[in-house]
Amino acid sequence: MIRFDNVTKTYKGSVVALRDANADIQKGEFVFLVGPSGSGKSTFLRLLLKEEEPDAGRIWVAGKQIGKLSSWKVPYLRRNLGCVFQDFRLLPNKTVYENVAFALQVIGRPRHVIATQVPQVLELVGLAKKTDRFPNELSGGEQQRVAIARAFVNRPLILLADEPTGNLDPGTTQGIMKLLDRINKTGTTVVMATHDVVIVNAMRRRVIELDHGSVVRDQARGIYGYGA
Amino acid sequence: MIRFDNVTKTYKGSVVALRDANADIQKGEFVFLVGPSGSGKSTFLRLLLKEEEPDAGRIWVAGKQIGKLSSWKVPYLRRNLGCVFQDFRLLPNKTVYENVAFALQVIGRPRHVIATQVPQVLELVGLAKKTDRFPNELSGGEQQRVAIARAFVNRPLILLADEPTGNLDPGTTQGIMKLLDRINKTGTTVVMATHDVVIVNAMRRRVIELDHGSVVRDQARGIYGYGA
Amino acid sequence: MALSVDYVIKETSTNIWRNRMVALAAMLTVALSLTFVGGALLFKQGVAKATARWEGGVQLVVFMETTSTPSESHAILSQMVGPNIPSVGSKPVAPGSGGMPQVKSVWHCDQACTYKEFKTLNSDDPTITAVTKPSDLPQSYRVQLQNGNQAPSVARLLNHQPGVQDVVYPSKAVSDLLRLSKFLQGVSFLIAFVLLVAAIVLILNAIRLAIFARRKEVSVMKLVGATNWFIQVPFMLEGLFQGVVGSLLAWGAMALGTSKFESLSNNNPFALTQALTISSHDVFTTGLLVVLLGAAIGAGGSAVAVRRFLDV
Amino acid sequence: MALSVDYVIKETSTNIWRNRMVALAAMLTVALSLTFVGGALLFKQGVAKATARWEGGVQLVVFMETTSTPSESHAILSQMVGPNIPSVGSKPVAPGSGGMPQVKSVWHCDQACTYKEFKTLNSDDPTITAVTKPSDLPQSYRVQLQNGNQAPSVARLLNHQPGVQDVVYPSKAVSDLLRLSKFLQGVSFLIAFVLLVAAIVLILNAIRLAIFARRKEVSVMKLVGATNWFIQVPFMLEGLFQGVVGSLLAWGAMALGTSKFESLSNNNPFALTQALTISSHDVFTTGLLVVLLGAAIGAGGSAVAVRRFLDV
Ligand SMILES: Nc1ncnc2c1ncn2[C@@H]1O[C@H](COP(=O)(O)OP(=O)(O)OP(=O)(O)O)[C@@H](O)[C@H]1O
Ligand SMILES: Nc1ncnc2c1ncn2[C@@H]1O[C@H](COP(=O)(O)OP(=O)(O)OP(=O)(O)O)[C@@H](O)[C@H]1O
Ligand SMILES: [Mg+2]
Ligand SMILES: [Mg+2]
Repeated sequence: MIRFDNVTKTYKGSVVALRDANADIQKGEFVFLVGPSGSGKSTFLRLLLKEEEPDAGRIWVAGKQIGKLSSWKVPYLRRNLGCVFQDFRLLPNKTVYENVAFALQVIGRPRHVIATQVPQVLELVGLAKKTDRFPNELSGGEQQRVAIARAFVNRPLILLADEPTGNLDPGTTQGIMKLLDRINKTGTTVVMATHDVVIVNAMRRRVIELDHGSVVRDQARGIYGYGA
Repeated sequence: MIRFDNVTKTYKGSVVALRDANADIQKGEFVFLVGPSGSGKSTFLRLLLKEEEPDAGRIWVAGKQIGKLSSWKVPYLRRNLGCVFQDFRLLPNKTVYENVAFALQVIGRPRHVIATQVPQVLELVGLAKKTDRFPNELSGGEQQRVAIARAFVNRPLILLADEPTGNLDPGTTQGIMKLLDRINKTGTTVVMATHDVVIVNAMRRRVIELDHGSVVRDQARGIYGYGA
Repeated sequence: MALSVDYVIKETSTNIWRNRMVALAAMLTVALSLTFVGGALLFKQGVAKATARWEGGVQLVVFMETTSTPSESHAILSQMVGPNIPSVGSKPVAPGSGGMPQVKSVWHCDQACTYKEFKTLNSDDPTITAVTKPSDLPQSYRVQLQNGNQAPSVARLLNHQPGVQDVVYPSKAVSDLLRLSKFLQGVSFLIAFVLLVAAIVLILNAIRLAIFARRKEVSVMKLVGATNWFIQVPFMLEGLFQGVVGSLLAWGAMALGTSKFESLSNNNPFALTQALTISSHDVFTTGLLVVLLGAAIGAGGSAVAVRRFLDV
Repeated sequence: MALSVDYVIKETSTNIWRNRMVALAAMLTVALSLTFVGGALLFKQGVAKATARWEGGVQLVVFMETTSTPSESHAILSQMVGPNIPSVGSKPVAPGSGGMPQVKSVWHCDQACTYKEFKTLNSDDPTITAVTKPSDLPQSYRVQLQNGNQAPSVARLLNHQPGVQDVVYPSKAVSDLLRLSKFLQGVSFLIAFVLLVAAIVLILNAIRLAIFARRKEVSVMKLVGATNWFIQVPFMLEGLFQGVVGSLLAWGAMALGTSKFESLSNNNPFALTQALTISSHDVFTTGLLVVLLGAAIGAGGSAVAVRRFLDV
């Protein structure tokens, strides 16, 4: 589903964010991306979205080598990739329903598809009763659920999450992890960058550890770190 | 040093962020502000900075009731309050030295004062050797040290920190906590909002817990939460 | 890729409303600049029409009677250029020995040539051109002189000869008009140019602000896989709209200005304004040109803005 | 509060450079709009000077000899307004019985009044006004007629009477000029107004973009306790700079345009342009006014922008 083949990424200013990284993630896996700050986790995810180009190496997503993708095809790549971030990135002037529907509208889905899929996914994330609220009327955990609903409404093959619980308290974090687990169980591949020792150690899924841009550990049913 | 007296704050949209909150923090204390997401921690800190006005109640900072402060005096209030955030808020086109010096320049400190105080504070945070680096050449932990140096260079009476370790890995977090502890030992009052169970439980300082805008616990040498 | 019409209209109008002040300034500036462009073009056309006969430095026209014989015509020609030159065509010919020393060159405008000129001069009155045949019109000799001041004396010499219908030369007003028009056109185009720059910057800015106001929406759109086309179209339409509305205003101002000018020159018979006639047909074609220009400015400005600031 | 000069200059110039395109457009638009304002004012002054004598609807002036006797003067007056009105002052008086039926009103301009007018008419030539005394100048009767077309016939009646030096009435050119000038001034001010709006929006925008480009710096400045003054001054100076540079360009354009206009009207003696004279003194005072206006626009625009977008 996802393959990194000797990928190197250097930002201008000669900062090496990824160095000869290799990884192979199968369909349906749940993978934690860990490592100290600046080790290249966000870069790993941005490369998958083709928000950045690698300097060397090849990247496959869903069987396609994305380095060869012409730029007008990038939107279609992104429709296979749901995305969740630490800061939610909801539109403040749209309701919960509108925020989720927006993701379908802008890729040109017809109205009746939107009208069936949005309530369905809001039911899944447990917000069926708050469809008309605005983001700032919700708690952080609820906002992140909306963001997950938006990422998932198009039934992507892969869900990418960059520190989705970074702003949340431990109780809320647990709820979000349960939701991601449920989404993973539907067959969606989940890749999640995180600093949260507690959840990595509790979930015991595959862990890829980066350090200064290199993959230093790739462990099935791993924990946050040897030292931590 | 800081006193909240029945403070209530409602955002437009009738979101109650603080409800009848009371707190009294003495000079030199180190206080953790904990509570679930949306419980009002950031609002607590923003009220101290007079970035927001309370709807009811009174707030004292350094012996002055800041509700009575005319708006042109707000800058002088803020010179007593150092501030650190989760996202560092450094200026990307300035070096480490320039970022710290900027804080003194814009409040009109003469050049010789800047030339002595900046190296001194960079020494304190352990970045004496990286003065000419740009923020994106630094790790997250180092960037947060620069932010702390900038907040502290003017020797404020109080240091406010809103989830300063939210973006950092556990190892880096420890270093930052040590630094804040050292600053606290110089007599600076530190108020820090956080979700990090590990550090709150390890440090055993005063804990003020908020829930839905109310102070539900105020405990000397406390832990993160009863349940967690 | 269903880019539904109501979505695009809604987005575009929201954009414009959000930055209505900048959008308004952009439209007004487009309008003003295109009014100058259009005004200068109309003025140029008016002057060209009023002075068509005097193009290429012609300073004297000898109209022959439509009933004049070839020998009469030849006698006149001989008088001007000397007996050694039996005939002249549509290219100017300098006089040989025995010609008039005041004459610099002469060319011949036959009936077809006169008819063409007649149509230009009367393009605003199709009924006249319809009933007139080339054979109704006189052939003529077009004379350039060594010195324009000699026109009256040379005219006196040639007039009242057999076969000559009339000898005419440009009045002071027309020759002044020719000189003035060059200057005024230059100034108008300079002003129009400065204003066009301002207009393009204002449109660019309006789009930039619209993009900025929607940067969160745009980043979410990119994230969930909206196509570039889908993201760009509302912004580009916004620019187009501003350009077109501005140019329509310019068209209106031109039409109004022209009619005001006409009524003014009917009341105040200056030689200057009287000599100019601007047909409503001219106003229409220039108006169309102006609208095309406005559309091009709007589309161009927004395309640049979308490229530079949207980064899709 | 040490707001050091080099800090302010550095910040302001960085701001301008960063958005140089918008800043340039703003300056050009200020320049153009103020050129129209200044041009219209100069034109108005020129027309006023050329037509000072004909203000207030005067259609005939009877100049008396400087050597004329009071009885001669009185005889002329009686002829116009009838024997029942022994004298008139600086207020218009309608004729009584026995006066001329063509006359609507008459007032008297004594030597002091004439001297004042003389100075206005010759303000661009101080040497003449210096050597001329009021007693060198004729007193005169200013006559408004029932119908302007009667001016020549009335003038013939009054001329060559004892004590009368000359009877003058405005030429066709001057009366045309008066009518045309009203129209052109209106159009100029309309154009100038539209352009002023565009200029202010452009300045506002330039400042808005400058603020936006520096929003991170501004938020840090606020955080560490910089005063509002410290934050605002560079942005306000930026607007002021744009306004002043634009208005200086306008001044230059006005000076250039005036000299070009003069050389043009010296070469082409239209009655129209010939009647106008614009002194360099007028250009200077109008230029100063224009710079003041430019400074006001710049400061005003930036103040609004700082208020609206800086939120300090
Ligand atoms: N746009 C950019 N330009 C220049 N350097 C960058 C940019 N983005 C990231 N970097 C640098 O690349 C390196 C890797 O960054 P990345 O964001 O991938 O790390 P991360 O593992 O996500 O860190 P964190 O845990 O702090 O989010 C860092 O040194 C960072 O400073
Ligand atoms: N600018 C704002 N406008 C409207 N509502 C706001 C605004 N800022 C915060 N709120 C609301 O006020 C409440 C308290 O917010 P606050 O940011 O103080 O919580 P917090 O404890 O800092 O949460 P977190 O742990 O997520 O940072 C929340 O419900 C939030 O949605
Ligand atoms: Mg990251
Ligand atoms: Mg907060």
